[in-house]
Amino acid sequence: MSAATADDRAESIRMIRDSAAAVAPPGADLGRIRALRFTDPGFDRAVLVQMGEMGWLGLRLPEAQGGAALGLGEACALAEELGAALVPEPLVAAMLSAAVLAAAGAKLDDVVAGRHYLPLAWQDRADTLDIAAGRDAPRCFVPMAAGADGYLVPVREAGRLALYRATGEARIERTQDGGNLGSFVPVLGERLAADIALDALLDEAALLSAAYLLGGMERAFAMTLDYLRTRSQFGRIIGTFQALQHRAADLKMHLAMTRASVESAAAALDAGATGDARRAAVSRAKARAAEAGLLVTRQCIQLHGGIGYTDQYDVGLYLRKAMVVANQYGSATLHRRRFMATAPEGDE
Amino acid sequence: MSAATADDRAESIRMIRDSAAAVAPPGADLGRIRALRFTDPGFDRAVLVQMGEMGWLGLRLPEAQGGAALGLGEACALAEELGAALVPEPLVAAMLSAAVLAAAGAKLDDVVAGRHYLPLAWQDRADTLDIAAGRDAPRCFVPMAAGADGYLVPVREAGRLALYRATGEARIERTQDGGNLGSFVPVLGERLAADIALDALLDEAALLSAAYLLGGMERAFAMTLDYLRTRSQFGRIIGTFQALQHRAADLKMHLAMTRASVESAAAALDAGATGDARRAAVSRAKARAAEAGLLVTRQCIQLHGGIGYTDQYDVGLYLRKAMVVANQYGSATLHRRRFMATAPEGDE
Amino acid sequence: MDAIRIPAPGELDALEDDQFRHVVRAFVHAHYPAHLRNPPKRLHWAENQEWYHILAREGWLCPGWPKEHGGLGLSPAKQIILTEEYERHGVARCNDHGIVMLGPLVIQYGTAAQRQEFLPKILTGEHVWCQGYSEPNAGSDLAALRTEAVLDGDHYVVNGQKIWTTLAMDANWIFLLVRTDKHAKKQEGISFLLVDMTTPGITVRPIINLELHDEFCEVFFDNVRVPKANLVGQLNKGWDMAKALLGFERIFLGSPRQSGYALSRLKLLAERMGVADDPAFADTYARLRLDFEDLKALFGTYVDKLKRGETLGPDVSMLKVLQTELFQRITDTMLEIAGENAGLLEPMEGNRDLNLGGLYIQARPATIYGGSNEIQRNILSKNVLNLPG
Amino acid sequence: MDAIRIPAPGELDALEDDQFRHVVRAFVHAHYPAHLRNPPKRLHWAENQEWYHILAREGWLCPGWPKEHGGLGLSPAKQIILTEEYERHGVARCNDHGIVMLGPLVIQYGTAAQRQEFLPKILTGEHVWCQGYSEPNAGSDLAALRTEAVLDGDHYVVNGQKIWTTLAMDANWIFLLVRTDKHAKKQEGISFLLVDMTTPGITVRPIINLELHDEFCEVFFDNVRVPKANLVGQLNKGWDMAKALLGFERIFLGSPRQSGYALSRLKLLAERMGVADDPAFADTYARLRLDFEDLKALFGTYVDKLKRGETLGPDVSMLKVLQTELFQRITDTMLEIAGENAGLLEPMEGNRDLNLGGLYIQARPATIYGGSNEIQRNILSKNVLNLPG
Repeated sequence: MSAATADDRAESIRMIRDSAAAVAPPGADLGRIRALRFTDPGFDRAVLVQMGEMGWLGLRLPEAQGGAALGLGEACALAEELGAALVPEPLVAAMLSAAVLAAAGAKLDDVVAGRHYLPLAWQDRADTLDIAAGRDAPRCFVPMAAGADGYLVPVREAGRLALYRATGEARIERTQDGGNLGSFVPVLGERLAADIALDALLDEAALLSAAYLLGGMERAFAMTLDYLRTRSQFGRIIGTFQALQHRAADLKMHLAMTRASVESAAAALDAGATGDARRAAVSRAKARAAEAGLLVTRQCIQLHGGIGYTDQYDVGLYLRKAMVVANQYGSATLHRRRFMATAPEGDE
Repeated sequence: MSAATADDRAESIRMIRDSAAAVAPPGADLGRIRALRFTDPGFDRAVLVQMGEMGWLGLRLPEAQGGAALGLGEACALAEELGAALVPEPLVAAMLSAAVLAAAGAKLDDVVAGRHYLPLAWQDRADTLDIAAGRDAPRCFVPMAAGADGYLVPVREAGRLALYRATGEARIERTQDGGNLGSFVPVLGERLAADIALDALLDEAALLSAAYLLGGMERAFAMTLDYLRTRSQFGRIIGTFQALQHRAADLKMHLAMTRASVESAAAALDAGATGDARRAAVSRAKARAAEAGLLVTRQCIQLHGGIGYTDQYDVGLYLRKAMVVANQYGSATLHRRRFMATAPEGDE
Repeated sequence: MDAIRIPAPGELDALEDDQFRHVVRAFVHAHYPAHLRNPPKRLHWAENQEWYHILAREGWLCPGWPKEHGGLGLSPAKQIILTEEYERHGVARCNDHGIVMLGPLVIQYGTAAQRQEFLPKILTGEHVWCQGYSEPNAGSDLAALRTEAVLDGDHYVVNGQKIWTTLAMDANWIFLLVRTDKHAKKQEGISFLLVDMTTPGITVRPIINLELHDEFCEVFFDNVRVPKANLVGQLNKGWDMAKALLGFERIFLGSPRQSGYALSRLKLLAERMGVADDPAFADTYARLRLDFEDLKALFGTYVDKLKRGETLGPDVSMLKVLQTELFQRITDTMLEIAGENAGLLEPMEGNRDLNLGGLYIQARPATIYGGSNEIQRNILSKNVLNLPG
Repeated sequence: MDAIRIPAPGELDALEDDQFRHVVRAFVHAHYPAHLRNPPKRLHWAENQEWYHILAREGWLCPGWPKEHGGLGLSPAKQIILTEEYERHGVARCNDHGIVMLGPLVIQYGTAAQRQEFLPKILTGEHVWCQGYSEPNAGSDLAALRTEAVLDGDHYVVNGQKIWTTLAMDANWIFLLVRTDKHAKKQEGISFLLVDMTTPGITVRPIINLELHDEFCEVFFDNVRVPKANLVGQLNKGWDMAKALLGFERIFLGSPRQSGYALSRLKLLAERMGVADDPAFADTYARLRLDFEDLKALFGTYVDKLKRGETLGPDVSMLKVLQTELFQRITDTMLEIAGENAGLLEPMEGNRDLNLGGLYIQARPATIYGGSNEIQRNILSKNVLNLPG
């Protein structure tokens, strides 16, 4: 990539970050997020529509399909900003739906506009990237299923993966962040495609979930630094205690490694990585983000002491969010193994 | 065990610790140890004889066989004291030889007296507790083989384990602590027993090696505390830096866990644990000591800074010793696995 | 279980340790309400008073109190056995601040009148106590407390705020550390006061914690008038008294039982997730298991010290640090293997033993409360390793 | 390798980065003495002067110096590529203090006479330099140095002691930080002095390190007379000069190459030990590998900054901490899987690539030298995270 292009990309990414303020205004409190917790459907449909209007849900789609034709660099930056603000509207799942419909050549306006939420119900068990494809097999762990207007369901037919629109009575389970997951036995409706490839699209979702975690880690860490700079005990600002300083330095390094991992993976995919190269890059980033996301948020609680353990203090919301997102689209263990199975040995 | 017996044991263990001063005088420098490094045979035969005279090599043997009939509590205390002083004379290997000869019903005076050093050559590969028993199979990793007056070699015969006295041209490799290991193809001599059980004896050696490591860790840590209490940088005693204080506290906890592990294993065996109960107790202790022994000694180097990286400063000798002893009679990995294979699940 | 005769309370202290253990097992088996076993969250008085009253009725309520005051007069070693067996059975903690903290303090430092007034009402459950020590700016640095008591005739007038007051909403009495001399050095000028929570001027506000549970409260004092007679011990000597009471009980903070419980649930979860035989998981599990076993061995050495009648030194802090961090690592591992179940609010599959998210969150404050692990490491460094200030 | 034309030294800075990388590969392939690849220990002048003189002959000795002073005038980004390719090939480090440290300092702060005197002799290898900064009580706290230089006529008289002076026994010149004003504050009153090591009063005593290697020395100064003209820069401003020179080169302390090398050896060892396919080992290896890959990605972001012409901030310290601790964890793992081989003094099986004990020991000082990792974490805390002093 020439220097000029790199500058253009940096500018494009900066603009996306700025645009995130429409849904996640800088400096805003988490009142909206708190109000939506443990409600149905757990997010605000109007905000999802707003996200559609911002062009976010079709961000990755070609312009011919009503998309913005932007790269994963931009998509990750957006997911990161929304993660920092704990936005509960299902950005990653809705982007995935839009991408799946586009791949199917199906009508996608309502989904891209955020008017319909049609999550892809692709898994039949926990911690997998394998596509569930049994016609009657129950689908599970569908994000924000309490707000679904139906589902997209892959079904194996004659050795190929078909895509159906489906309905189903979902059993809803609440999640630690105040959202929900659903499981249901699909009742198939319209067949949208006879042969569809989902792996690359799931990989993008996995990478975006890593970016979302990164945003949350960064914000929780920033809150923690503020606390360390202002809280006093034993007549001293606690940020002057060397043991806490070194802990904070360690967290900073986890953040730096996670950012490098996520951004380099996005860059690799934007540069055209496919197949194993794509899988290795995504798995590297998601393994890092899942592990660091849990580690950093729990350390942030510890550095806050008692106040961090109250529900009214925001840092705990980040802990709970990490618990939910860390293993979505594959846990650290799954991705570590996939990385080793797909990455070439180094050039040492 | 009644309170009176417990007191007697504590007294007996205290006496053994005191007696160790004969070879490892308290407060003595490591001049003798340094002088023996990288020499042949790497230890002082006169000191081995002295250890025999102290009754140490036959410590565990019944009085009828010229032993002191003491328990593993006492044996571990002794190994620990010698580990603290880095005594290079092969206490553990020589005690093992004495125990093997006793089990064979063979003549053992010279070995118990420390006049002959006849190490058991029981392994044919690295990191195993399996007894090598091929008649012509090379034996390896024989401790302090440069000082061996011959070997004890187990040989599988008609489904039983026979014991031979053997000779062999040993290839000697120097070790990081200044000692050596030997490998050789055995030339069998006298058959000392037709059927001998070695597993329990090897377990005792493994436990003693754990105790030896514990002693070294304790001494290296004590040196490090002294350094932290006296060394100044930035106009402050470095032991006042909280990050170093917490590191030291962590090392103290590793030491406490290791001591509890080793001493409880010794107590279990002294209380009659056999079979899997014995294996689980020993493996627990050796897994802990091997891992903590390496960890603590390398942290001690770090806490010393530059001076810790010089050969003339003693703390490095403990690092080098841990490198040699950690994996003798089984590595942490081997023992962790054996523990899981032999320990009953908890009573939770 | 074969019927074991449960001796009268006054005979318990004379039993052999092993015999005593069997008696405790029989006791909980016979008396503990099954529906209260292993509750996922700390119980409120409304839920646990049933057990409190059973203990009171059977005379088992106060294991550590001397017999003459209605306790069992058990040795530290026997109290540990009792606790171990309670924990093994999944017995929930009572609102026990009167039993564990206030009773022993009144017995040691109170006047005859105070003993007569307060001890019997703990034994009947008429008084349910809570402990008012921490304040918003006096957490780890407790001696910085500022809640003030000023003498006005026959009363102290109390103003200020306490926080992290466990189950204050359930209590009708609170014992307080208050500042009675603003000009003295930090740890001096603090006194110990007993306050009826129905006194005007007290406001209790529950704090919802990360478990989404109201275990703690803030308690506000606005010109609360407390009779002079409710001062325990000497004026301005409250700090020393409260500290002296932190006796061998500190060992309980390091009881490996909590980690043992979590480990068994990790094992169950691993089986449900199909990774129990996965060698990489097995390696992680083996390390946790060995940490647990060695912690048990280390804990045992402290119990042995108590059995020998020794007092425990500051090194007992090691147990608390090791146990709480092990507990956390176990629950961390749960999340790692649980896939999307890691994010569920309720126990997985509706099985209380698969309450992984709940356990993960419960494990967080373990390293913060009871003296944060940072404070414990400071103590180890200074008082055990003798590193300079 | 296909024959790649190696351009004249003066043309190297104009190459595209990729092209330059290929040229460097061809250069080391053509010129580097095979017997010096991946030496297990730091080489002495007697061993590495062969390579020094090759570099000098080819005009490649001083990549960072401006062309007018005989350097290659390479950009930071190209210098990193050069270093990467040297490391990939296993090129040993020269006695390079004159090249890396002194040369740039004299170019920036020296007089015309000093440049004329000293630069050409570095380029020919006539002067081999060592760096006299650390002292027994001024290690991490370098500004506490006490070696003193007192003006006496046309000379400074130097008294004191330096320590950890790398390869001082090989050097004939030493550059020193010395105290020239005892009454100024710590970092002030320090000057920069060039000293001919053949001057009477200098004693060099090698220190044997844990590698059993004499890489470092103590250097003693007993009334050593140094001409006034050998002062570089302003009197009492030596500290600022020396610090200013710590430029982008700090990135090299965080080059992942060392970990990459160690990782490949760990893999080889695992194969030799038969555990390469053991799932528990594979899990450990995967974590190390991912740490390495992400460190490479992070390192790349700093290289990109240099390419964009940005200067590096104090956050570059992260690379050093991450790389050195990863290097250590890799060698720790080697010992864990090597069984009794872990204790061998010499490489296992006589194979230089299985020098596991040696690597384990070599990895220790990585977290101590170049600013200990404790110091680096202090820097991160204060200068990157803006936590209070």
